[in-house]
Amino acid sequence: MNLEVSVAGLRLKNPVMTASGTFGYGLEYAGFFDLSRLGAVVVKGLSVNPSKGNPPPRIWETSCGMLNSIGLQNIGIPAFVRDKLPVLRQYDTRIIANFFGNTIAEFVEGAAMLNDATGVDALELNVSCPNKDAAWSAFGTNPVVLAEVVARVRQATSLPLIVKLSPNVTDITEMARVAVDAGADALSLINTLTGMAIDIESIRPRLSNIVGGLSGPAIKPVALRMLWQVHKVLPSVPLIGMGGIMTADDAIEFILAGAVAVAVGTANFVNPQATLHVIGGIEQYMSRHNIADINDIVGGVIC
Amino acid sequence: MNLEVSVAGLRLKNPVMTASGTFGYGLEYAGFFDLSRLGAVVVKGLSVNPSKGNPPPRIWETSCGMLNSIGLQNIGIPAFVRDKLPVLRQYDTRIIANFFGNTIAEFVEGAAMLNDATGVDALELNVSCPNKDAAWSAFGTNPVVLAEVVARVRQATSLPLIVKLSPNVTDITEMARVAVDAGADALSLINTLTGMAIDIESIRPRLSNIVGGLSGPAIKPVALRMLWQVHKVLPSVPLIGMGGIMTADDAIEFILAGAVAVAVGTANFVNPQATLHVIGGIEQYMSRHNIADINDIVGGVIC
Amino acid sequence: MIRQFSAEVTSNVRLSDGVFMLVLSPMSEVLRPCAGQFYMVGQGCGIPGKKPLFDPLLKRPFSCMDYNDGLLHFMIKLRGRFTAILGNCTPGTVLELIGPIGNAFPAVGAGERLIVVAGGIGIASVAMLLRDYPEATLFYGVRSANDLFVDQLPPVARLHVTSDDGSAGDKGNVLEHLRQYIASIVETTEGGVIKVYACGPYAMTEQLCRMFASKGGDLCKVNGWTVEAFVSVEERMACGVAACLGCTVSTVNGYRLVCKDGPVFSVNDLIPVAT
Amino acid sequence: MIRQFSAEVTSNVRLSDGVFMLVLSPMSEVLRPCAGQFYMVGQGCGIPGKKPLFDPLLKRPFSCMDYNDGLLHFMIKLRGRFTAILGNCTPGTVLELIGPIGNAFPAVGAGERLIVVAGGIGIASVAMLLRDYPEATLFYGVRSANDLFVDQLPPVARLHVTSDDGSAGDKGNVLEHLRQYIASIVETTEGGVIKVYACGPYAMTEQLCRMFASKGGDLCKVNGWTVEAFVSVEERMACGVAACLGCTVSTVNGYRLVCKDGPVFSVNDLIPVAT
Ligand SMILES: Cc1cc2nc3c(=O)[nH]c(=O)nc-3n(C[C@H](O)[C@H](O)[C@H](O)COP(=O)(O)OP(=O)(O)OC[C@H]3O[C@@H](n4cnc5c(N)ncnc54)[C@H](O)[C@@H]3O)c2cc1C
Ligand SMILES: Cc1cc2nc3c(=O)[nH]c(=O)nc-3n(C[C@H](O)[C@H](O)[C@H](O)COP(=O)(O)OP(=O)(O)OC[C@H]3O[C@@H](n4cnc5c(N)ncnc54)[C@H](O)[C@@H]3O)c2cc1C
Ligand SMILES: Cc1cc2nc3c(=O)[nH]c(=O)nc-3n(C[C@H](O)[C@H](O)[C@H](O)COP(=O)(O)O)c2cc1C
Ligand SMILES: Cc1cc2nc3c(=O)[nH]c(=O)nc-3n(C[C@H](O)[C@H](O)[C@H](O)COP(=O)(O)O)c2cc1C
Ligand code: FES
Ligand code: FES
Repeated sequence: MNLEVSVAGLRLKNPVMTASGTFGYGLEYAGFFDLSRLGAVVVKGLSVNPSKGNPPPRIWETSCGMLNSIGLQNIGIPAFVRDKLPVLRQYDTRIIANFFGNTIAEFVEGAAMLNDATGVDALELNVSCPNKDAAWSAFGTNPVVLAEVVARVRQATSLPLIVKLSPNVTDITEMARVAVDAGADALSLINTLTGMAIDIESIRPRLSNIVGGLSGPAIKPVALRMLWQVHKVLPSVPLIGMGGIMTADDAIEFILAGAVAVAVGTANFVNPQATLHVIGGIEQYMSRHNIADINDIVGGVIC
Repeated sequence: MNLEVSVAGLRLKNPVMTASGTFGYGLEYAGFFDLSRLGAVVVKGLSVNPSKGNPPPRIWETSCGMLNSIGLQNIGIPAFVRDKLPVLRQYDTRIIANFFGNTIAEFVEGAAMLNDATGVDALELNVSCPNKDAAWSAFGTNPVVLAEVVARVRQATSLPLIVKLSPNVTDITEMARVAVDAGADALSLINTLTGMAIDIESIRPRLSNIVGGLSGPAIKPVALRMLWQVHKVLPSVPLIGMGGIMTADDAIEFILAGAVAVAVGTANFVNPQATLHVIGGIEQYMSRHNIADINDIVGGVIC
Repeated sequence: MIRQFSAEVTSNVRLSDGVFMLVLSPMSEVLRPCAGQFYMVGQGCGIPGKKPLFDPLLKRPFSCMDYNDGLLHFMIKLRGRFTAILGNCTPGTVLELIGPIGNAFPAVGAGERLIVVAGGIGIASVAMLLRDYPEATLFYGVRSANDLFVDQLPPVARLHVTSDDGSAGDKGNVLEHLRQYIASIVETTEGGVIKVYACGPYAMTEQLCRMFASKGGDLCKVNGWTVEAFVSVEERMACGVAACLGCTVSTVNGYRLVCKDGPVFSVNDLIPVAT
Repeated sequence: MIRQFSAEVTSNVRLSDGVFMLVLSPMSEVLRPCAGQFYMVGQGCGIPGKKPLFDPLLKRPFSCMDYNDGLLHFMIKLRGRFTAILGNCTPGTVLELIGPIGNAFPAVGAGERLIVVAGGIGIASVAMLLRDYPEATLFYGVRSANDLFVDQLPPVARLHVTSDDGSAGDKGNVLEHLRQYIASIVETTEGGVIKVYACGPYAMTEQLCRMFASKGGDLCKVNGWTVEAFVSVEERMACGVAACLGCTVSTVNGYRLVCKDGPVFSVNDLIPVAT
């Protein structure tokens, strides 16, 4: 049975990775299972300088989902490369660095720094955080701005470049096309939907940042639809599917819709071993259905 | 205690209405409680000609939500006016006709027919059904097309005109502004998010229409965020909030975010008396917090 | 009388690994259900003042298996999430119901013969017919003896059990035995009307259409006998009250709603979907 | 040893209308918790092969109240949806846990006096201290006698109970009585170190900062005595393992994570948020 897949030239031992921001820098979960079991570890979004993120409260549970407004808190690329990467590299898995900038120049600088670090296997460009201001959001929602940032980052790195798309757009296929035309080797989708919750007793938002990103099972139908739409128009672009994947069955839905790999996000919080259950469940599904190679069912949904 | 609100000049005895398509033509629920208790009944989306809708299966339950691809099945405006309206009118509530067309001409024709019917208190223009094709979707997602359909319908009716916005857009405030500029008296938001689910055993979509509209508690954070965003930029436009309202607490969140009225949708399926519980709960909240007039807390969230 | 009520679980008995009998006591006056009608069953309202839980979200349809001493009996097969919750309900749990819903099986005329056909859990949808028509013949097909719950039924005049593996009754397909039975009736007795009222898996519904539809059914008219077959069908439901328009089936008269126009349809009207 | 394990409910006793004691038996080897540490507690995995339910979604943090004979004791207040589920758990239910988590209360040095302060359900976070330091003094403030669970505690050397309504112990605010007590100590005895380890509602944490913070605290240094106060604080949590960065509190050293750097913080570090 073959679970190996290739994303933008990068071979993964299986199609299951962690979604950025839900698995820390990987090491937080090293005590729960052997990280070498994973297809890839995608780390928390990094920036050139450390960032302290938004004031608390930062999370709120909604019906079958959660809102977060972490605000891209991170230790900065230099500290990541110095303190985390050497330890993370010891695991036999791929390391994908999710990163962002506050300006195009910062995006480019971050990409260049990560490009030079030993042990980063691919970059995931985050243009889709709902906790930033409207100007920043343009990176993920305005095709012209998206094209520019992707093209500039593309020049700054020779690593496989994954662009992570925002779902908060009218036409996800347009954004996908723009990113690919500008040089993305693969696409991740989806990031969180922008949401809000209000405490009716204090009549204040539940999050200090007012709005936050909605993740978890609640968003799965939207994520799956977007992935399927993008796969339909860009069948040869490797897609990494995410958004509400809690079980192997969810992962298989994404693969059938066209994802060559999947990322497990919020589910890690619910169960630190969620990724292992997803990998195991995919294997069971394959043997139950006599599927020799996982690649055989990518995009296999019959519509 | 005053629960009366005014939406586009239309006085409602309380701010609670039913969401189109989740309450039939109203009469389906008349056996469950006295419809006169409602602020308004919004009926299933109507078109000039009867429409048979999509093939089954049409619904699928998701985590804290449901997908539907009814496809705007309806009996047509003439049958509605002849068979349903006379009965519905006997209740002491407002009747809001949700309607759509396949072309702008049909939208206009529908508006004109409903305008002339006795007993319709307001129109709700549905440009935001996720079960129609891409060309149709432009009514709800392309500002230029939206402006045109709203302007043309505006000319065809003197009734209060509510435009129901699609959440499947990059910038809900832009669509809101366009609709208001083109003549909308009030806005309803949100309609369903476009979603999908796959049966991994049959490797086919769960819905015959492949994609469908996601409703229910899962989407509430997105709906609330959009309502709040629109209220911020258009504070004087009456907004009808909907999307995942299951309880009075949910309704109050929308009111605090800026809704002058709310619509209960999927919750009607879960409990046919959901609207009554929402009304009762709003009253309890008001007396608990010494709120004399519901209008006093519209948009009252402190950010 | 409104058709929405709360009901308390009075007993919940596991009949086999995968099937349980849930008995509910309505907490207000309710209508008497007719054979073939069903209820939308959902969880109670949760803790007053607390946000309720919404997974699972919708109510689910279940046929009334029996109505006795004011108690509603449901025979339920463990399928997914909500049936799992129901299967674990302890006595005293309060559930929310809507019903009775649907058109029920049509009355059987004097002089007409009634053959009731059940496939597996389909027995739940036809069992009440056995109370209304004690003279009826029951064809009851199961996979194996484990799925057979004859002791849960009202007394049956004539019972034909078939099982796929031969572990109970005759081995084989229940409709094959039905076919032979009808063949023997029409050969040996004078003509008349036979009513076949059935509920079972989708493949059984399809087969019944092929056998008994007035257009193309090979057994609908033979030897002076007319066979009129009605089937209770399933479709996913959200509301149960003809409001969501979700539960459509294709019929020769266009789309029809299982919750309003059904769940019982004549085989003459149904258009089985090729699978 | 991994800190993730399943545990079976061995008993679940209602202590009052709003509080229950949940006792869990871990189903694999676990680490011994220290006073002040906590666990993320979530529902079991549901039915194998069936889609599980995701409302509520996240695990919730609960302090270990006691660890005894291999059993984990949690004293839990009914707050919302998940605590309602836990309150109804019957023996045999399997839950999923992560823990022990967090930094625990610092060790009390030889010769130092320990005063433990609990406000309401905060007792659950400090109770284990009473086992480790049988000589400690406990100040236990509740609203009324109904909220007082002294019989659930290890033996206490010196107990001061206060209640808002005077129905148990002294009437009044627990911190006022603590203040008087400390005043009497520092007046009547030779100097030294007093450790105050506390857990209670947010307002209590704030007040403790005002009383004992080395900058501005009016009681942190008096008459040759030093009072060092540590508080266990609450914040919403998703992961419990420093991965989500959700559980931040503001400290003089910037944002810190309750699940990693806490839940116990020195009052010198906390920056109470004006409310
Ligand atoms: C008129 C009618 C009468 C029925 N009577 C019985 C009965 O007496 N005994 C019995 O065991 N079963 C009966 N069923 C089937 C029963 O409704 C399903 O088994 C049940 O809905 C499965 O719910 P679940 O949450 O366990 O499954 P899940 O698979 O978790 O459900 C997933 C989703 O599919 C929907 N769904 C799945 N199967 C069905 C179905 N067959 N009909 C409608 N919605 C479905 C659910 O509503 C839900 O939204 C009847 C169905 C209908 C339509
Ligand atoms: C370190 C720590 C130790 C705790 N120890 C105990 C204890 O021993 N006994 C006890 O009764 N309670 C304790 N709590 C509080 C307990 O976690 C909350 O009461 C519980 O999470 C409420 O869950 P709910 O679903 O019933 O409430 P809901 O209001 O339905 O929860 C809604 C959401 O808010 C979050 N939430 C609400 N309150 C809290 C909170 N205080 N902390 C974190 N998340 C919260 C939940 O995670 C959930 O996402 C502790 C909290 C922390 C942080
Ligand atoms: C707490 C939290 C933090 C996140 N941080 C990041 C981030 O730093 N960069 C990023 O690209 N996505 C981030 N995401 C988005 C996830 O990677 C993922 O796209 C999203 O949560 C949807 O997947 P899920 O539903 O499985 O969680 C974060 C999500 C959560 C819940
Ligand atoms: C079964 C179903 C049918 C619907 N039909 C219509 C419709 O005909 N016209 C319309 O404007 N909205 C329609 N909607 C959208 C609802 O009116 C509402 O905007 C949406 O469901 C969000 O609210 P909810 O989460 O409370 O259901 C439909 C929704 C559902 C679930
Ligand atoms: S279930 Fe809603 S129309 Fe039948
Ligand atoms: S709870 Fe996730 S970082 Fe503390």
